[in-house]
Amino acid sequence: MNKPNMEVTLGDVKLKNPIVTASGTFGFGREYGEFYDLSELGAICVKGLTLSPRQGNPPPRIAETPAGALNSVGLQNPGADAFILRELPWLRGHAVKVIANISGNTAEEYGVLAEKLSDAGVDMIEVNISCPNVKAGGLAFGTSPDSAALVTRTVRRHSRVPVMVKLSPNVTDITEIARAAAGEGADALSLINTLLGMRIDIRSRRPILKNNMGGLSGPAVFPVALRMVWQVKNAANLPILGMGGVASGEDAAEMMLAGASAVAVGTVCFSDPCAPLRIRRELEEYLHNEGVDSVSKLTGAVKPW
Amino acid sequence: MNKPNMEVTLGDVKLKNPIVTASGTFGFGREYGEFYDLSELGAICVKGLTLSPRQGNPPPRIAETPAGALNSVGLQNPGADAFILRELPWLRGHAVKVIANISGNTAEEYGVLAEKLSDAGVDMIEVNISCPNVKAGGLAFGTSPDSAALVTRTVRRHSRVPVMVKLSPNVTDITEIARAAAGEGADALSLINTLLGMRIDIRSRRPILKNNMGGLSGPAVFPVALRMVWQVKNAANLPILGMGGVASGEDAAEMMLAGASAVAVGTVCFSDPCAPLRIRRELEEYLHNEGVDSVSKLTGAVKPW
Amino acid sequence: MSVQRLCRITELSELGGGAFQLWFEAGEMAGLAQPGQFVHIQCGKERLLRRPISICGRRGDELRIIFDLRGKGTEWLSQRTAGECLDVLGPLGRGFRLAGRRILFVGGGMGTPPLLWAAQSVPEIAEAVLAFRCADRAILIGEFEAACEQTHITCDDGSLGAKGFAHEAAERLLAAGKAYDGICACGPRAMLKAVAETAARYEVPCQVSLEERMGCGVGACLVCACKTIGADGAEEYSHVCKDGPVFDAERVVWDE
Amino acid sequence: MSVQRLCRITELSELGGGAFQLWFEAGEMAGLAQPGQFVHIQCGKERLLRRPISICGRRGDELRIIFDLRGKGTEWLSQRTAGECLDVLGPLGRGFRLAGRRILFVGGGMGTPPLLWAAQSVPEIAEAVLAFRCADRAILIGEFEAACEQTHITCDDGSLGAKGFAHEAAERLLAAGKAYDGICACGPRAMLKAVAETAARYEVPCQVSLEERMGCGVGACLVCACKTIGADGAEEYSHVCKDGPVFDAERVVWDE
Ligand SMILES: Cc1cc2nc3c(=O)[nH]c(=O)nc-3n(C[C@H](O)[C@H](O)[C@H](O)COP(=O)(O)OP(=O)(O)OC[C@H]3O[C@@H](n4cnc5c(N)ncnc54)[C@H](O)[C@@H]3O)c2cc1C
Ligand SMILES: Cc1cc2nc3c(=O)[nH]c(=O)nc-3n(C[C@H](O)[C@H](O)[C@H](O)COP(=O)(O)OP(=O)(O)OC[C@H]3O[C@@H](n4cnc5c(N)ncnc54)[C@H](O)[C@@H]3O)c2cc1C
Ligand SMILES: Cc1cc2nc3c(=O)[nH]c(=O)nc-3n(C[C@H](O)[C@H](O)[C@H](O)COP(=O)(O)O)c2cc1C
Ligand SMILES: Cc1cc2nc3c(=O)[nH]c(=O)nc-3n(C[C@H](O)[C@H](O)[C@H](O)COP(=O)(O)O)c2cc1C
Ligand code: FES
Ligand code: FES
Repeated sequence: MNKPNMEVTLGDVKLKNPIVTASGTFGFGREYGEFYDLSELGAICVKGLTLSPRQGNPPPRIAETPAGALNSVGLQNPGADAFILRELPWLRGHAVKVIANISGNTAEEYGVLAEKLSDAGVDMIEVNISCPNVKAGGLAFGTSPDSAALVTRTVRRHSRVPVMVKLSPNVTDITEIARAAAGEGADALSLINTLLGMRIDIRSRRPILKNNMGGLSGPAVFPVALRMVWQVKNAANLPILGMGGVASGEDAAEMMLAGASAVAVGTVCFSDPCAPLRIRRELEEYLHNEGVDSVSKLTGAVKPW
Repeated sequence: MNKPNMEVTLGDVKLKNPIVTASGTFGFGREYGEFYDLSELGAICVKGLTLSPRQGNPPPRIAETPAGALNSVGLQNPGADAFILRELPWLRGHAVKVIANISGNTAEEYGVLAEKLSDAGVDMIEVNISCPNVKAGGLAFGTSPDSAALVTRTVRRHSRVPVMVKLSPNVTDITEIARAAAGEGADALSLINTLLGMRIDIRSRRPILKNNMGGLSGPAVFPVALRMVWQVKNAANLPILGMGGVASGEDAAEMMLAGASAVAVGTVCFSDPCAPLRIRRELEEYLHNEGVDSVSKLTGAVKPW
Repeated sequence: MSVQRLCRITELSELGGGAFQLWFEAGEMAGLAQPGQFVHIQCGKERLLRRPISICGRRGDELRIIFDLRGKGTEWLSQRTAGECLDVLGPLGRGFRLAGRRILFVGGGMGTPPLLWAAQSVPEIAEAVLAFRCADRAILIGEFEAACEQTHITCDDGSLGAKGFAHEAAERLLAAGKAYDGICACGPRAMLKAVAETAARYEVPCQVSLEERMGCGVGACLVCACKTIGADGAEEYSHVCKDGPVFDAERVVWDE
Repeated sequence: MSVQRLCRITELSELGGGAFQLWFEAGEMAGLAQPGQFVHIQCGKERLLRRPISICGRRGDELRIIFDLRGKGTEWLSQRTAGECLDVLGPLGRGFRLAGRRILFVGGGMGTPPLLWAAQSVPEIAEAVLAFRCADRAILIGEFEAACEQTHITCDDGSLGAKGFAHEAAERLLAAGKAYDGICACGPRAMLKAVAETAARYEVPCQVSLEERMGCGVGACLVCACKTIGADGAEEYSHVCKDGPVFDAERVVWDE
């Protein structure tokens, strides 16, 4: 058999393969770009951007958990303008799609960000309505269908490129939020963002994170992410960027079978800097062994009981 | 220093130590009772009981996940009457508190169960409004404050013994449900039940669980459980039985610092049958090293930033 | 009774046919074990659940297991070295009842090992049918021949012994008028079902060893359910780890 | 430039004072490494995050680390044996700038090892102050004495060398009129702050090596924040793994 076709489409954006880097775990690509050629990736989703620069939360910002990690970075970033000026041109020098992840304090801010960044030439906007580490904006937008709809509508109106809405797992019914975003014209959905968690240092009796709580990611959350991808695929027939603990090609295959069109890799890069390429290779091997000629055939192909 | 005092009180029930077995992971005590003396435990929380016997869900009922497990047992149990007749007398032969975990299809069923079981002499009722593996009852009651309040009120009216309401983590805001239960006179709260999750066999393309989805437990969920215990302690000042992934004495100490008065141990018994006793011993060692003379002093002693 | 114990590995080797065999010092566990029972093994700290593997031999205080590479847990197990310790829980479950003047052991693939120890424990009355996918996958034939009065081999593709399935080989023996007091079978579920039907047709009592995914391994968590017919004739879920893994075939509900 | 590599352990031993030293074959990593940089080590499959440890020596293509038992990761590391392979990412971060006619290295406890290699790389101009909690915790004194022009020891409880803290010993030297072109300090944060203040008072440029909990170790995840004063004079969060671990003390905001 020939090499399987690895091309996928995510909300009208063509990716040469389904492996995407998860926002916030990959900076703007420069660091991991020293380990391998970024054009080997399907897409790069950059660190969450806001209108003004943000300092982020005080350290410690990370705590280890069983098969996972909590973080409370709090959207530290240089602001969208600095990104457009200093990072985007460099990224554009690589043959890889660029997804801008945006967070606003108000629906209007989301709109402004979408307009700026799509004008500046990113390939896709990922709307973060699910960051657990910031007070204004973030998670608050992602836990009610009404505000999710409002933000989606605003971004959709201001963006010239496809819009993907990133959902929070910290909700009773994620399909409700997914349907709200779909109803306002989202081109794709991405999930999951982190689960709210906590750790305490039992000697100092202090939370390990200075922010007390943080967002859980890594393999620990994989089964929750997979379940939500499957539920959302059944509820809103939009392309999905699936993420949450993907650590191997087999995990990526599982995500796609559950309904994802592409798969983002985040926390696991911390232990294996070349994880995205390894996962792509393992996924190719799986397709080869199973005799599947095109990776996109996996999407939603699970056969529930 | 003398041995630390391990006694705790959980909703007016005195436990000789804070280590409890989590419902559904410990049967009715007979099996693990062959490995050690059950009177070494603080309390035994028995397998979830229903009015009529239940067969449970078809197998496979378990799937492994990173640092966790999904289960879809579906409340297989012989029914409350059979429990009272065949299991309770045997359990009462041990110097250990017995907590009956109950699930109903309607609020009335919860009431009948509470009456039967408290009349039969259990020490406490744990009201399961959070089982993700059954269609009627279970989770549905635990995701809305109104139905949580209704069930709590009904059980409270019918029970002669303290009532503990077991909360689901599959909600947007667990404090809302906690306050609803507290408002209707719950004597204690227990959390967390399992997080809804899924796994897929990538060769057969079938969900591993015959029920498609199941409940995630084990160390993977520990940071989520800890966060919720802390949130609930701050929102509703009731005694808490904390659980979810506790695997060591240090984890138990963390749970108590976050706000738990006692700690339940579940999934980790599958890998270490003597885990509850090991955890109790490790907790004692921690108290000794820290110079804490009474375990109950840990409860809620975290100092948030 | 069962115990949890750190058990030193005394021998680990490839058996051919893709299978590995492992001997370990089992202490008091060895004396307690019966053919058909299993052990529940922790396969590395990074895997939460133990793996159930049938016990298939004993020498002194050592026990033997034989296993296939199925996934990450058995792969980890195959990479141990003699001298290392395993965290083992066992012996667990109900084994074979072995009595009568002649017992036919019918094993398929990785189902053959537990039957070997069963046959070795009643050598005078043991006869075996061993079924493999192909000659390359055959294991333990010499040891069965040494233990049994007679050993019949069959392969799906005819590459060794007769061509065909286990239940067909068993049926040939029954059809030829051989009398057995019991059949003990272990192997893939489809094979067990076919053997059980054959045994029922010839009215020979049949015991089968079932597999199911497990949690606790001791009967406390109820995850290892298999549908059976209860004392009252109604269908119910029994549990492979405690009520089994060996069940009377007539009680098993095959088509769940 | 940094690489990820499986590195064979060539030596692992207890150093006394509760510390362990480990040498590993680092291949091309060895040539790239500079004093003050660190490696990021995977400590067992059951731990998701790597552990940052300073590089504190080189011989040929081997690198050396010295570490304390802090928690599960360092415990795991201390239980390896020579011949095993470690998954190492490195060298990472910015090390010390070492130039001038005389540099004072001020190390506290487990902060001393990285300074040793720094001193060894400029032996003619190196002078050291080593501070320990007590004599039992003292490490590397002989090696410092061999590498430096002068080595001053101080202990919190006076059980070895002078009694007192690192910055007090440094201050005595400065007050006695000794001239240094720079101070390089590594140790607990409180010590670093005191040394930095002392250095500032005597107007000696000071570099400090900071610690923070890490994720990626390469600058991509932004978790290892430490507050510094930026080029524009405003406070900002820099990142220990990429902008550090060595910072100019005057840029560090000590009271976050
Ligand atoms: C009573 C009993 C006796 C067994 N005896 C043997 C034996 O003697 N030799 C042998 O090679 N195999 C035997 N098996 C099957 C063996 O348990 C599985 O091959 C093994 O658990 C696979 O683990 P893994 O990590 O390699 O595979 P993975 O697929 O990675 O395992 C993932 C999870 O699924 C479970 N699982 C996967 N397949 C099975 C299965 N067939 N049965 C039960 N759980 C499974 C694992 O235990 C684990 O929890 C027996 C099973 C049972 C129930
Ligand atoms: C740049 C740098 C260089 C270091 N050099 C050395 C050295 O040469 N020798 C030495 O003994 N130690 C050094 N440390 C500290 C070392 O990283 C920690 O002792 C180690 O990570 C503890 O891991 P653990 O699993 O044993 O402890 P645990 O407390 O179980 O670790 C839990 C988590 O917290 C992190 N963590 C805990 N303490 C620290 C800490 N002080 N700094 C950063 N992360 C921490 C761990 O990495 C892990 O993610 C250095 C730290 C940094 C940032
Ligand atoms: C350190 C860190 C920073 C993150 N920052 C962002 C962010 O800026 N915007 C966002 O949408 N998600 C952010 N996330 C969430 C990830 O993009 C991803 O949704 C999540 O980590 C789950 O995937 P994983 O388990 O593969 O890491 C961050 C995650 C981590 C670990
Ligand atoms: C196999 C299994 C069966 C369970 N059955 C019940 C049950 O009957 N009633 C209930 O309230 N919780 C049940 N639970 C949930 C546990 O009591 C507990 O809330 C959860 O597993 C988290 O704790 P752990 O991580 O220590 O296992 C079950 C959990 C498992 C793993
Ligand atoms: S595995 Fe727990 S009951 Fe069988
Ligand atoms: S650890 Fe990721 S930026 Fe420093």
